[in-house]
Order: sequence, then structure tokens, then C-alpha cells
Amino acid sequence: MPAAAGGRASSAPIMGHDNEPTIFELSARGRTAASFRTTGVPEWDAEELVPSPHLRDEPAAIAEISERDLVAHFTRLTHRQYSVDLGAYPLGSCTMKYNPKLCDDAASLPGLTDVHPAAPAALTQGWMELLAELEQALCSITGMHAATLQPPAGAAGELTGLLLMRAWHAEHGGQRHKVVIPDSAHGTNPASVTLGGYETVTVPSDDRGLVDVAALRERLDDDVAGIMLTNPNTLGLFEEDIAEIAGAVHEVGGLLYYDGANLNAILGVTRPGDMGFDIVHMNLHKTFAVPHGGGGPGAGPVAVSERLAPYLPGPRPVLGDDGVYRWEQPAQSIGRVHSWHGNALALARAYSYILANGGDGLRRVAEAAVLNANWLRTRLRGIYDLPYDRPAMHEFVASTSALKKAKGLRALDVAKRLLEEGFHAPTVYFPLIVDEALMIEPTETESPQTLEALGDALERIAAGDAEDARHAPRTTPVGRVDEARAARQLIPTWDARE
Amino acid sequence: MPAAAGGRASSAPIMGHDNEPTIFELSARGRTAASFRTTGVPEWDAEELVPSPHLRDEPAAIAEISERDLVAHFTRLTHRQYSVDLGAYPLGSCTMKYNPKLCDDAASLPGLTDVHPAAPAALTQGWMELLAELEQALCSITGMHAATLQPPAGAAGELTGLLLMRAWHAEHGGQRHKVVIPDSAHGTNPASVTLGGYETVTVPSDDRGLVDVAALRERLDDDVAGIMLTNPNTLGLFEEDIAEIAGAVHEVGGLLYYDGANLNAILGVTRPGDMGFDIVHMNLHKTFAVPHGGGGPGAGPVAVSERLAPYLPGPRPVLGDDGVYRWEQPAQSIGRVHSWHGNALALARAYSYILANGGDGLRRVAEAAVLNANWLRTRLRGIYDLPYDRPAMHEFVASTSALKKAKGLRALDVAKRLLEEGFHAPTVYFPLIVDEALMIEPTETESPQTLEALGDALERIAAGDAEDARHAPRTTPVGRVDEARAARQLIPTWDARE
Amino acid sequence: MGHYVPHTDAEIAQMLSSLGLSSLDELFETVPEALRLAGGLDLAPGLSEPDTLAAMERLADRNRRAGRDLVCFAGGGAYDHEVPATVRRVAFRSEFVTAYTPYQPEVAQGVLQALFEYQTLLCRLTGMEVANASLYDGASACVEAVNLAVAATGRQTVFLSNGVNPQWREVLHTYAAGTGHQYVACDLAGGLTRWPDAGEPAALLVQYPNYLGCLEDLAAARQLADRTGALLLVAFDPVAAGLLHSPGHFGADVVVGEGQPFGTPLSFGGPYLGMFTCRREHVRRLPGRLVGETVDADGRRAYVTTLRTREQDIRREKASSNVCTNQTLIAVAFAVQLAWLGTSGLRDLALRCARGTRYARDALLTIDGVEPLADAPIFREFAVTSPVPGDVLVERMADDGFLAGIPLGSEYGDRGLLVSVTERRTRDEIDAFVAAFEKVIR
Amino acid sequence: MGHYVPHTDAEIAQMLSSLGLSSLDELFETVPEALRLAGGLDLAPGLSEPDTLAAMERLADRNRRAGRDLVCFAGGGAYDHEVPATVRRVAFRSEFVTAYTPYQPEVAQGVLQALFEYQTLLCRLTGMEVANASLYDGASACVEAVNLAVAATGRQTVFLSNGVNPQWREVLHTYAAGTGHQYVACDLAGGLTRWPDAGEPAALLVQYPNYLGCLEDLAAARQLADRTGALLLVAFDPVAAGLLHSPGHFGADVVVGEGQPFGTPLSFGGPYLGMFTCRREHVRRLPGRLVGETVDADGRRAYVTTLRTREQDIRREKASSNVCTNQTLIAVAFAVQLAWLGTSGLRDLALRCARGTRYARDALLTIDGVEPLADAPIFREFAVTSPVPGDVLVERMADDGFLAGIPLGSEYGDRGLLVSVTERRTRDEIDAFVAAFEKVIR
Ligand SMILES: Cc1ncc(COP(=O)(O)O)c(C=O)c1O
Ligand SMILES: Cc1ncc(COP(=O)(O)O)c(C=O)c1O
Repeated sequence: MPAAAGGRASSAPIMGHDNEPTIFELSARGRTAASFRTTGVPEWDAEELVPSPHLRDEPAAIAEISERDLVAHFTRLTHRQYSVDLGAYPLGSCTMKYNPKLCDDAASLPGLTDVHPAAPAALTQGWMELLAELEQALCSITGMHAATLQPPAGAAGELTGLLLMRAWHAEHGGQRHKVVIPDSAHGTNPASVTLGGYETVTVPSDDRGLVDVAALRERLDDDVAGIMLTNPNTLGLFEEDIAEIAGAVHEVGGLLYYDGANLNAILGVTRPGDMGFDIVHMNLHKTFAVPHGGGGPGAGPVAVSERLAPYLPGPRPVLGDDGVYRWEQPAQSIGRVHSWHGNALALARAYSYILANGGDGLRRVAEAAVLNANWLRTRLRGIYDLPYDRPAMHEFVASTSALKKAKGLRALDVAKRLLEEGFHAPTVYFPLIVDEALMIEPTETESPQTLEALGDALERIAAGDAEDARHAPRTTPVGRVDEARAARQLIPTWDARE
Repeated sequence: MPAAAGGRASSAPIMGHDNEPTIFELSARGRTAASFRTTGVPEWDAEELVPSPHLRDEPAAIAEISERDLVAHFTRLTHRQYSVDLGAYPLGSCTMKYNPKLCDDAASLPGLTDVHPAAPAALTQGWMELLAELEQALCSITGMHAATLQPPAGAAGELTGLLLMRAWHAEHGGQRHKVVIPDSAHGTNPASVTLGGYETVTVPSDDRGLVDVAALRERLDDDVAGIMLTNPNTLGLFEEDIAEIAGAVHEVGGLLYYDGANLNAILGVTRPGDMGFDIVHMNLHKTFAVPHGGGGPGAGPVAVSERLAPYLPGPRPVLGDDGVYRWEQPAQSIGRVHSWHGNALALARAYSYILANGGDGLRRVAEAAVLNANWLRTRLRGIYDLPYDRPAMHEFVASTSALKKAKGLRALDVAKRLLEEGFHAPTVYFPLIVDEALMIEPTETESPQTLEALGDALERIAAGDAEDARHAPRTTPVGRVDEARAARQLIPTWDARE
Repeated sequence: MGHYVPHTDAEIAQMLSSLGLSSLDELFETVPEALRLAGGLDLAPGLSEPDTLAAMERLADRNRRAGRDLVCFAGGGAYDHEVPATVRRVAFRSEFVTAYTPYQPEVAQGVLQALFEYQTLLCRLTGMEVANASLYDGASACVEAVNLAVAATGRQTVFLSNGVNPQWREVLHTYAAGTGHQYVACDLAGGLTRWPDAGEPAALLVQYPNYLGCLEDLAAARQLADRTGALLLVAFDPVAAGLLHSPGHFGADVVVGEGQPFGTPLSFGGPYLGMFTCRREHVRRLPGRLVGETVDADGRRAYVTTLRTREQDIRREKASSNVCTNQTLIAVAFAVQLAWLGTSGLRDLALRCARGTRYARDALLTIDGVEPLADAPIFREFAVTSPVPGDVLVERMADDGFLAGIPLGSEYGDRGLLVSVTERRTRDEIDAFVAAFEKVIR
Repeated sequence: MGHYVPHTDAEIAQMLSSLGLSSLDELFETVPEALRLAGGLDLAPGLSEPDTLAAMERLADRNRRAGRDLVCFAGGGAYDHEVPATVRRVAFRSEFVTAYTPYQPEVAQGVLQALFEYQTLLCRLTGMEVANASLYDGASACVEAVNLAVAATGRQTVFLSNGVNPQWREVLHTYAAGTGHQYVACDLAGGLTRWPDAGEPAALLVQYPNYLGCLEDLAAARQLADRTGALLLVAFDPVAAGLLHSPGHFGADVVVGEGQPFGTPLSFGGPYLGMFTCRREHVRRLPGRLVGETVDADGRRAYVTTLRTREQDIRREKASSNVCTNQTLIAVAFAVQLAWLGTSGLRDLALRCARGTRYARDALLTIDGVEPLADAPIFREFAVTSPVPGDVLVERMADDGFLAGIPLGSEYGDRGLLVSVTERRTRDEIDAFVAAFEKVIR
């Protein structure tokens, strides 16, 4: 009998801390859970269907497992996984807000899930109306003119935006080579700049934590295609000089790109379009409650000002005077950036979230997000360093640099201890300009009681023993994980083990 | 700010062993998750709608909690709960087999869930066909003539059966007063006998673990209304003398009642009807994969022989020659035993399970269930006492009586240690006729690998330290629970605490 | 065949040989030859999963759905309330769905705590002190209430209001055949129960609001109970707790009811939820499971089923009830739905039901030929009479896309129709309903 | 308004005062007056949850559904495969759905192990050694494959087969505007790629089976790659792994593809799954997340994202890719579906697709006027030409309840239709499809 670990809840921490075996260990030759529709189609042999040079003799080896063991395996894995539905997730820059169950229902309507993306417009008017209405709503929220929903994530939105920049400059005074980004920018920004065919020019932040406008002016010339900004920036601070910045960049013929990862902070309060931005991407999986799925799928629509609209990716759904939606390719479109129409079901989720909140609800979202962040910031004052202790927006950055000097308590250890306290950790060591950074974003869906509990836990940790913290976490499904070893002795698959 | 524990995953053992607060502790005045359809109905005040002697001034106090906290609370509770979907559940007499996800889908079809039970037959032909077909299928499986699907659980089926007995005797020689049950019977049997208006007469088991036929004959007379048997019995043994027993009971004009809790063992192998039983109840939540739901809902249909059919509860769905189903009341019906038509969605689940398995599949279920039980029984030979070490059916009873004498290892401690090993415990201290009983039912859905792991765990425990076992379990969300205190200082609600 | 049996043929052969057997048939050697089923079960062979689902869909499509096919105005113990995504997706997580009764509390705190919260919520709704972990349905809850009262008083006779759901009364009579309990049927006058003014009943059983939707005079019932030394048993609509005084407020001894309105779809009548609550003095006669708070070995708060000596598995023929498997999962859904509503949401829900009901009733009564069946005050349901018998009315209005209500039996005078309006019914739906009603009785 | 903000007004007031503020507006004092949005957003006020769902249902009802309204014969990178209850109910448990990228491995072993299993399964399907944790879709996987090849070879030009999904090629060209990559379009002859016989390409990119369903000659492509020092990049249909040799068998360097066929419904095109695998020698150029096995402090097996220095958050402008959020949840569903199939199920699935395709193709070709567009051997998809242009054909057959296929662009010669048959199509459906086809082109 093949050795397989059997059906004990070996992984579920509900019963001890054993590992969950892989499906390959649970596999037993000859088993399957599969079951197919009876079709009555003639049952030709493989040899009659596929010529021999192509026909494999052995089917690819998959795990062989019963439905019962399959369900138990993955259910046990979920008991080894933290999630928003289990508790607070103050992961800075990620906007881990609660994802309403209503949107799960909306995105699983068969009339949305069972539609082929290549079906002609006449058969998909509902989807096209949904997408067109969502483009509209996102434009109102950002103060832009037109949008594409194709980019499947924020980084894809960034690259799309940079390609729009290229297309624009190509037809307006010729190509430029540099894109400016602040030193506090998220890593996807410079990475996208490179893929966009540009060279990254970094502008430092000043002691306020904002773009150093003087330094920026020094870097601006007619070879600058544009600037990418996050506002509020990754320190959670609003770029107060944004109007001046926009003026300066536009003066040299550059374009302003808005990284919408932090849009949650300003919903209904102010709009990138009004700040002078030309291109905006949004992370629907942050601001508009599309769940993160353990790392996606998300959606990263891009909205632009009127002058850039002709360059948008296509096709886009457009409502005709006859009340019928058709697919149209913008005149000077840069082309497709997705196999089909983007992460459609994620878009449907976001649309249902916008409908449920409405204009008033979205502003309340921003208000509560900013209120929570500032309440927690002041709660931590005197306990952690607050390198930029000024009114924050939806998030703020604390630091353990003093605690590290004093007793060796590192941001990483605070993060691991917080896991033991029952909370997910904040983002650590980002932005790079802050030493021992703890980037904390409570989001608007956490109650004041949750904030109090989180503040108390962070205070306990700061007051606690640093040496002890180095051994945290101990109450989690596994203890502190050896990341160095993973890279040193790479085991990327089950089959790669000796 | 009201004290509430906040949003940490305080309960999820994934992050430590704190308690999950009650929803009442999470409650904060003024909060709600509720959201209603916009109706346009005039908004009269309460005072205009309800006369003052009835109108309450304050609404009943419920927890006041956000959707986010509500979801987190109950999700965390699920991380404190073992279940079949997490691992093996060898709980004797409970048939904790895997519940196919297919049946979840079948039972949540809107065409089944969104039907009012009082809707006229013309509008519910699908449901009526389903119920009629299920009655049919259950009759084929049990070898009976007609059935009622109304009883919502096994115990309700028992009482229904006993009332059928009464109704029968009332019209055949007048009322009788005694019902015989074996000393190995499940507690619901005698409890139902009392509610059926009968007096319980207990017949002992012989050294084979079977009904002592001689002792039975002594107890049989014309005041015996009938006998209730489980076959295989609660020791997991087939009542080999069933034909003789049936003859003897029928001789004195008594009826035979079959407690179907153990039907899983004989599907497609033999049938209660062929054994001579007159009345049969089934536990669809055991044999037919209706999930237990933490203690229900189940379904306990009752099938009877032809002579008892006229007494069945009603109304029953009957197919007319015109192909239309109608509700009909059996001629001498004992009347309703359920508010409506029984636990309809549970019945739909069971029907889909029967369709998917078919006659051949159901026999395979019994074969594998019996195979698993006997394999494990022999695996434990020499490790635990096997008071009745003979070919078992779907379950068997082991005992720690020798281990208790030897080193004080009790059945209860074995059960608690098994939790630490990642398995659910067997049923303990039942049946009552076995000292320190461990009643083990692996079910057919556990793989040989799971049986091996379970056998190994049970062997480790028997070999382990008994004193240590008294402190088990330690790796569970809570440790050994003080049951005595719960009864001594009764706290039945949150509001009853001081 | 046998999708859900994981064993491969090789494994089966191996296991058999380890048992010294050469075929699966030999596993059944203890089954007398004569009793073995030759030729297998008389059932169709197993279907594949997609084929099975298709077969179930065919059946589902033969029903007219409330919501999509029919606008529902039927109640009578089964109400068309919203069950939000939150409740469906949380209450039916597989740990709740696939657990057994919590016999091992150390690994069942999830179900146990959810039940403890359910018990607390139910007591708050009913104004009682103890609740059990659920019974089967409204009918079985009434049966158990009567059993408790009989045991508590040593009396056999119960005054039974005709305002109690007729199907529940049927079930009471069915079970009385075994227990020998006697029922004195108490007529309605103007929609309210007329009690005998004397007697020695074990209990009075009354529904609030009653089957016709009318608000019974519980204070008067309490007085009669006091005069006669009987217990007051009240079947209660949990939605009413949003607007009406609880039965506890009027001094009820036992409060039961049908819990379907919170968290359970219409479901063709089941699984539903039998609510059972009583005063603490009766706790040792409580039927079924009871969850209590206690501590674990380390003194941490924990929950466990308690006062188990009442139950069948221990007390056997002397048990307070025979109930074992109950409706736990439905109780959990009830608790989740109620917590979803919260205090203000519960009141809002009750108000919306009452408003829609008032609006529909006023409109129907403007149609001539349509008369109120009772004039007592109502809450969320009402009865009318019309020139057309209720059953004919319902059949005809189905063609217009309405489930018009529930035809009333002759005991309520003929041509009666019971109409219920929930928070889901819009003004437009009600107007269309009234128009169709008028058309149909012309 | 703001259903999902838990704060009560009292709490807001309290929090504000603790911040020394008197209104929520003061929270935004750092936003210059001039930039503040007067009058709020130009959006409708929020809807209640039931109203929101009703609005979404209205939209959903405006689409014709595959399965209920249309029998689907369309493929082209999006296939109508069964997604069983098991996969839907397990892969979408809320712990998987509402987790972020596993930055804290100690509390993310669920997602990490599922991804480790996904990576292993994907390598077994493709015959490669390393897989990443997913990319966006088939198109983005092709883009990243080209980026890897260009970085590995230092060459800019790629031989791009016209047998590659046209939309994916469109995306490749869109992104080339930034990277400056050059593509040499390679025509099809008889359905198979005609490669230039010389040149210095960074890579050859070919699809197997290709867009017309034909089985490309990967051995020949490998030879050309060897001759020219190029990498062989293959876009692979994972379903093909049940019957066809893996691209790894033919010596591919990088294998990508669209993972939708396993575990993801048609979903109007997304979210889908970009599969990415390569030989181990390229692992340091791998785009996106990679999960590796390691141990925890106590030496217990654990999983973690590794070789992080490739990634944008650390390497920034020098990163191997800009991808951050990917399609993890879809990868988990892919793994669950594949494990559900198992080894025999995968072969069975592939066989059923191939059989239905053969049956449909043979039948269509008996209709006169219908000609094969390519004669090369096929697997689960095929192209035909007919007197009626593809788009007209599709529109007309929709009236008969079929989604007939995908009209082919002029590059494949006009009047082409791409037809795909999955395991879900019955003989009756195919027969009816063929009959309707014949009727429509008459
Ligand atoms: C500031 C910022 N910009 C860009 C991104 C990239 O977005 P995505 O992960 O959706 O590609 C993120 C998300 O991590 C971010 O926080
Ligand atoms: C042998 C036996 N009889 C009867 C019953 C009672 O069935 P139910 O719990 O469905 O009322 C059970 C279930 O525990 C049982 O095991």
C-alpha cells in the first residue's frame, strides 16, 4: 500500500502543529475524483485521434487523490492561512479592507460568469454596459476623461500608462528618455519605467516627507517624459505642493502619472484630475474591495485626460445612439494590454462595491480610513518613532530605530510578535527611505475597538523583551521561517527535492 | 468607547490560543450590518401600526456588530471546530462519512430553495416528483412497501414508527403495552418507547453480542406490541438469528421495528424487509451523506410493509394517471408528524446522493465500510480488548478495560489523546453493555492510508503513559473541559453570567 | 460507480487478503444466505456528477420559484425574508456543516459557542431565561412544550387555542396518541381566543401573533393560567420581537416557535428550526441539548453541552425527550442572521413587515366583496374573505405571477385567504397584487 | 451610505476630539483648499445591498449565458469546461480569497503550500523544472517569456508564429513599444508555422496546439532554435498534457500558456491565469513570485516566497519584471481542479475533448461548402471555412441557441470559423449544432 499520511487533521492547528502533507504524499496510484458528463460521443482510442509523434504514452503524472482527501487537504491548508476574514490586516500600502460578501454574490451571478469573452456584442450587452458604466464611475472618482479596464493589476496599469506617455510624446515633439520618481516610490514604479523604455530619475523627499520641489526642478528638462507620483505618498502624506509640481512638469512638456494605490485616502475629497494628473491607475483590489486572493487577481484600470483618450488600449465598449453597445478601438490606440477585456469578474465586484457605496459612501470610506490612521498614529506617539509625525492620510509610517538602538528591537521582530498577538503584521522596511519602517494602514473597515486592541498590542510589544521577540512567532502554524535557506538551497517543486 | 475585543484573530488557533469573545462582547451600541430592499411602502410609525398594549418601547437587544466583525467572529469560530472536511471522524454509530460537495450544489438550486411549502401542487411538481421518487428509492433499498419522509431525524422516525404500531394494534386485537428492546440499544429507542405510550422491556445480549433469543422468547406475550432492533446492532454485529426473532415476535402478534442508524453496513447486501421487519426508519444524515451540521438537520424517513401503509403520516405525494402529482392522505393516517413535508432540502441532498451512487454504488459503499471496519478491528487486535472479536459489519467496539486495570488508561483518555493525534475520537461508553467502550466506525470514505494512520495513532496511545493521557488534549483550541462545573454552576446564556 | 469510495481495486485486494478473505462477499458471511439480496438493488446505476446535477436541475425547473416566477404573499409559518450573502457564506462554512453534535468539546468550541450565542439571542427575543440548542420545527417545539407542562403539573389536559397553526395542532394530536394528552380546542372570536373560564389544565397554548395574524391578549391568558394553576405556553414569531412585547413580558412559562424567518429560505418547508425557551425553574425538564459556559483545565472560558442527565442517551426511558439530532446548523444561521440585523435592524425589519402588511390590507379591503376575516389588531399577516374560495384564488393568481397566500380551512369560515407581507415586497408589487386580486374575483 | 464603515457617529465624534478635531473635514487639512472637491462625487447615492444585487442581476440578465442560453462551441483561449462543486467550494474558501500576497510566511502556509503544489503540477504538465506563482493571462505570460529570452540572449528579435493567439500577439506588439523588441511574423502553411531558415533570433515563440488547433512540429522548431542559438518558447494548452507530449519533451526552454481551462469559468475573459515555466538555468530571470520549500526555526517543513532579489520591490528598475499582484487565487483553483482530475482524469478529459472535436469536425465537413481551413492534425479545436463569413454565421446561429465559434481574422483567409468542443458537449448537442450550421449557410 503506498505510504500516504492519511486523513488526520494533521495540519489544522486546531489539533496540533504537524505539517500538512503535500497532495503528492497523499496520492495513491489509481485514484481520482473526476466525473464527467455522459455525452454519447463515439469513444475513439487516443491512437485514432492523435498522430504518434505527438501522442504521449504515459499521461502526465498528477496527484491521484479521492475527493474526500482533496477537500480535507485544501480545507486544512485554509486553517494554516491568515486572512482579512479572520482579523485585522494593517498591511501598509495594501488597503486590506473587508471585502463585502455582497460582492461575492454579484461576481458569481451565472449571467456574468458563464459568458464567453469572444461572444459578439449582441449577446453580451449586460457585460458591456457594466464595463462602460464602471469606466464612467472611475472617471468621476478620479476626475479624468476616459479609461481602460484592461490592465489586470496596478503594475500592468503603470506600464500601460507609460506606454500612453510614449505614444503621446511620439506625436508631440518626439520621444523623451527620462521618467522621474520619488525615492519613496513603490518598486513597481521603477520596474515599469524600465519596461516602458525609460530611464528612472529619482527625486529625493524633503524633511517633510514630501517631494523636494527644488530638487525636482533641477531634474526637469525637455528629456523628461513625465513623473510618477503616489498621492498621498507611501509615507501616507499628501503631496501638498502637487499643484506646483504639476505646473513645473507640464512646463517642460512632461506628463503626470498618478499611482492610485493610495486612492482610498481621497475618495470624494479630491481628485487626481483636479491635481493636474494626466494618467491615473487604480488598484481595484485595494480601494474598491476586490479581495486580494493571496496575491491576486486584482484589476488596475487606467484613466486619462481628454488629450490622451485617443491612445487608450482597445477595444472599449461604447454606447451608440441606438442604445446598443459596440466595441470600438480608440483612434491612435496603443493596442491591447490583456488577452480579453481585463479581469472582468474583479471589475464586476468593484462595480457592485461602487453601487452599494455611492458617492456619499465612498467619501465616508476615505474619512474613516484617514480617521483610523491618525487615531492610531497618535496612539503610538512616544512608543514608536514617528519620523514624519504630521497629519497623515489613510496610513502612516512608524519606526523602531530608537528601540533598535535602545534594545535591539527590529521592525521585523515587531512584525513577528504582532502575529502572536493575533494581528497580521504591518508592511515592514518600506518605504526604503525610513529606517526600520513599520507602514501601518488600518483601513476604514476596522472598528475603534479593533484599533484600540491593535494599539495595545503594539505598545506591549515595544515594552517587551527584544531577545524574546527574535524568536517570535511561536503560536503560528510554523515558527520563524528560514528564508535564507530557501534561496540558498532552492526547492521550487516537490520533484526537485532529493 | 464601549469595550469590545476588536478584530484580532484572537480565537483562531492559527495565532495563539486566546478565546474568541462572544458577539455580545464585540457589540457596540448603534452598529448594524443590516440592509434592506427599497420598497416605496408608506413609512408609518410603529404607534400607527401596533396598539400600545402590544407595542414594546425598546426593541429586543441583539448584538450590535458590523458585517466585518460578524464575518470575522464566525469565521474564527470555524477555526475552533473540527469537522469531516478537516479529517477522519470515526465516531461509532454516527456514520461520519464524507459529504459530497455535489450534494451541496444540488440542495442549493434556487428551484428547490425558493419554493413555499404551502404552494399548491400545480406549482411544485418538481418537489413532489423528487419526494415521491425518494420514497420509492428508500423502499427499494429497505425492501419495504411505502414510506413517509416527514420525520426530521431518527428519533422522530422511531416515535412515528411506534405510533404506527399503536394505530395498527388499535385495529387488530386492541392495544398492547410493552415494547422489547435489547440492552445494547441506543438511548433514543427507550425514550421513544415511552413517548409512544409503551413500557420498555429490555432483552439481554448473549455472549456473542447478539440478542439472547431464549431470553427474548421468555419476554414475548400478547401484550408485546413489538420489538425495536438495530441490525447490525450497536456492537456492529449482524443479528444472525433475525429470521427466528422475526418469527417469534410475529407469532405473538408483535411488529418488528428496524432502527436504520446502521443501514450503511448492508446497502445492497440485505434488506430489513427481507429480514421480516414491518417498520424501518433511516437516518439520511448517516447512510445517505446528509451532513450532520454540528447536530442536525437530518432526516429520518420511515418505510413500512404493505399492511401498515394505510397508517402512514400524510399528506404524501402521489402520481396520478394523468402524470400529475397530488397530495393524498393515507386512509387511516396517524396524521402529520412535521409542520410541512419534512426536512426537504436534506431529502434533496440524499436523493442526489442516491442518484450519483445508484444501486451498484450503494453496495460498494457497504462493502468498503465493512472492509474498513474489519481491517481496523484486526489492526487493533492485541492492543485493545475486543470483547466481541468476530467479523464485524461497518463498525466494531473495542475496550480499554484491560489497559485500565493495567495502567489506568480509560476510554475517555484515549479519546482525548486521539484529538491530539489529529483525529476525532470514537464514540465512548456506548453501548452500555461494554466496559470502557470505544465504538469505532471508520466509514467507507476513509482511505486505507487513513486507516493505517489511525491504527498507528491508537497503538501509540495504548502504549503511551496513562497519567499523561489524563491531561490530554493540550494542542486543541481549549484543553480538557470541566463538564462537572458546567452542570454545577449552570450558565445557559451570556446574560446569566454574574 | 461508488464515486466516494476511495479504494482502488489493488487496495481492496490487499485489505481482503490481510483479512484472509478472497472476495468482498465474504465480508458478509454473518448475514444468513437466505437473507442475502440476489441481483442487487432495484435502482438505476449510478450517474456521473454532472449527470446527477442535470437530473436535479430538471426537477428544480419543474417548480415555480418565489422571487423569479412568483411574487410571494404566502406566510403561515414560512416567510419570504431576505437571507443576505453574509449569512449564507458564513453560517454554512464546512466546519459548521460537516461536524457532528459536539461530543468532544475541546474540538467543538466553534459550534458550542455559536449555540451559546444562539441560546442567548433567543432568550432576549422571547424574554425567557433558558433556551435549548434547537428542536425540529414549530410543531415539534409545541409538542415538547406540552410535554414539559404535563410533566411539571402532573395534569393531562391542555387548552389549545384554534389560533395556533393548524398543522402544528395536527402534529400535537398525532403525538397525543402516544402520550395520552387531552386537548380542549378553544375557538376564536373576532380573531382572538375565547378560553374556557374554568378547568384544571396543565397548560394554555396560544400563538402570538396567531395564525390569522391577530395579536392575542396574553395578559388575559396569563391571568387564566394563574387562576387554574396552568403553565402559559406561547408560540411566538421571532420577527415580532422587533415591535411587540415578548411573551416573557406577559409572564409566559415556555415560549416556542418556528425559527425559519431568520436565516432560512422557504426551502419547501424544511429544514426549519424549532425554537424552545423557558423559565429557569424548568431547566431540568428542558428537552434536547443545552450548551453551558464553563472553563478548561487552564481556566480558560469554554463551552460544553450540559445537564446531560436529562437526555435520552443517559436517562433512556425516563428522558425529558427523545430528541438527539436536532437542527443545530439552522440555529447557527438564525444566530448569524440575527446578529446581522442587530438591535436596530430587527426593529427595522419588523416595522417594514408591518408597514407592507398594513398597506396591502388597506388596499385589499377597498375591493368590494373582500372582507376582513377578523377585526382584531394584526402585525405582519392577515386573513380576508372574498367571493372566490381561497384555493381557487391562489391557483388563478399564480397565472399572474403571484403566490397569493394560503387558503384557510373551513374552521375559519370558508373562502378565507391568509396573506403575509415581508420586508421584501415593494409598493409596486403590492399594487400589482391587489390589481390582480380584484381582476381574479370579478 | 457607507455600509462597510463600522463607526457610529458617537465613535467618530470621540475619535475626532481625541485628535483635537471638530469635524471630519479637518482630517484633510493637508489637502490644499483649491483641490478640495466641492459638492462631492458625481455618482448616484449608495444603494442598499438587495438593491445593489438587483442592479447587478439586471445586467447579468442582459447577457446570453453559455449553458442555459447558448451551447458553447467557442474556444480560442477560453474554454467551456466543467468546474465541479468540489473545486468551487474548496478553492474559494475565504482564507484563500481574502489573504494578501504571503509576506508573512508563518501565517501564510496555506497559500504558500497551495502555490508550491501548483508549481509542481505545472512543471509536470509542461515538462519544465521551475514555475512561478502565476502571471496575469496567456498574453502576459508570452510577454514575460520574450523578456526572459531577450535578457538571456542579449538579442532583440523574436520569430513569432502566426499560429500564436492573435490577441496575445497584439499584446506582445503593444509592450514591444516600450522594450523595443522586434518581431518577425512567421506565416502558417497548411496550419503549421513556416519558420525563416536563418537569422539571429533571441527566441522562437510558437503555440502548441496553435490557434487553429493544429499540432506544430516542435522538434523542427527546436532544431532551428539550436541552429540559431535561440530559445524555444512554447505557449501550451494545459489540457493537451493529457494526450500530447509536453513541450519539455521537445526541448522547450520556456513554456507558458493560458491556465483558464482548469478551474476557471468563461468569466467574460478574466480573471484567467498566466502559466509560466522554464528550465532551472533561467530561474534567476524568472518573473514574479516563486515559492520554495524550507524549514522553520524548529526544523519543520515550511514554504516561503524565494529568490526575492529578482523582484521589483528589491531590484526596482533592474527587476526581472514589474509584476507584483498576480493571479494567485486562480492558480490555487487550477491546482485544485487538476488534483480533482488526477492522472487518469486528465487523460480522460483530453480524450473526451479530442473525441468530441473529431466527431464535430467530421460531421461539419460532410456539409458541402464547408472546407477545412488547415489540414494539419488537430487536438481539440479546428478551423473551417464556409460560404458565410464567420461573424455572420455566429450571429445567425445564436438565434438557434449556439455560440458557433470564433470568427477568424483575414490573416487566416476570410470566412474562417474556429470551433472548439469540450468534454461537456453531448452527441445530441453536436448533431443539433451541425444541423443548424447547415441550415444557416444554405
Ligand atoms: C504604492 C503601490 N504602487 C503600485 C503597486 C502595484 O500594484 P499591483 O500589486 O496591483 O501590481 C502597489 C501594490 O503593492 C503599491 O502599494
Ligand atoms: C443506533 C441509533 N439509533 C437512533 C439514533 C437517533 O437518530 P437521530 O440522532 O437522527 O435522532 C442514532 C443516532 O445517534 C443512533 O446511532
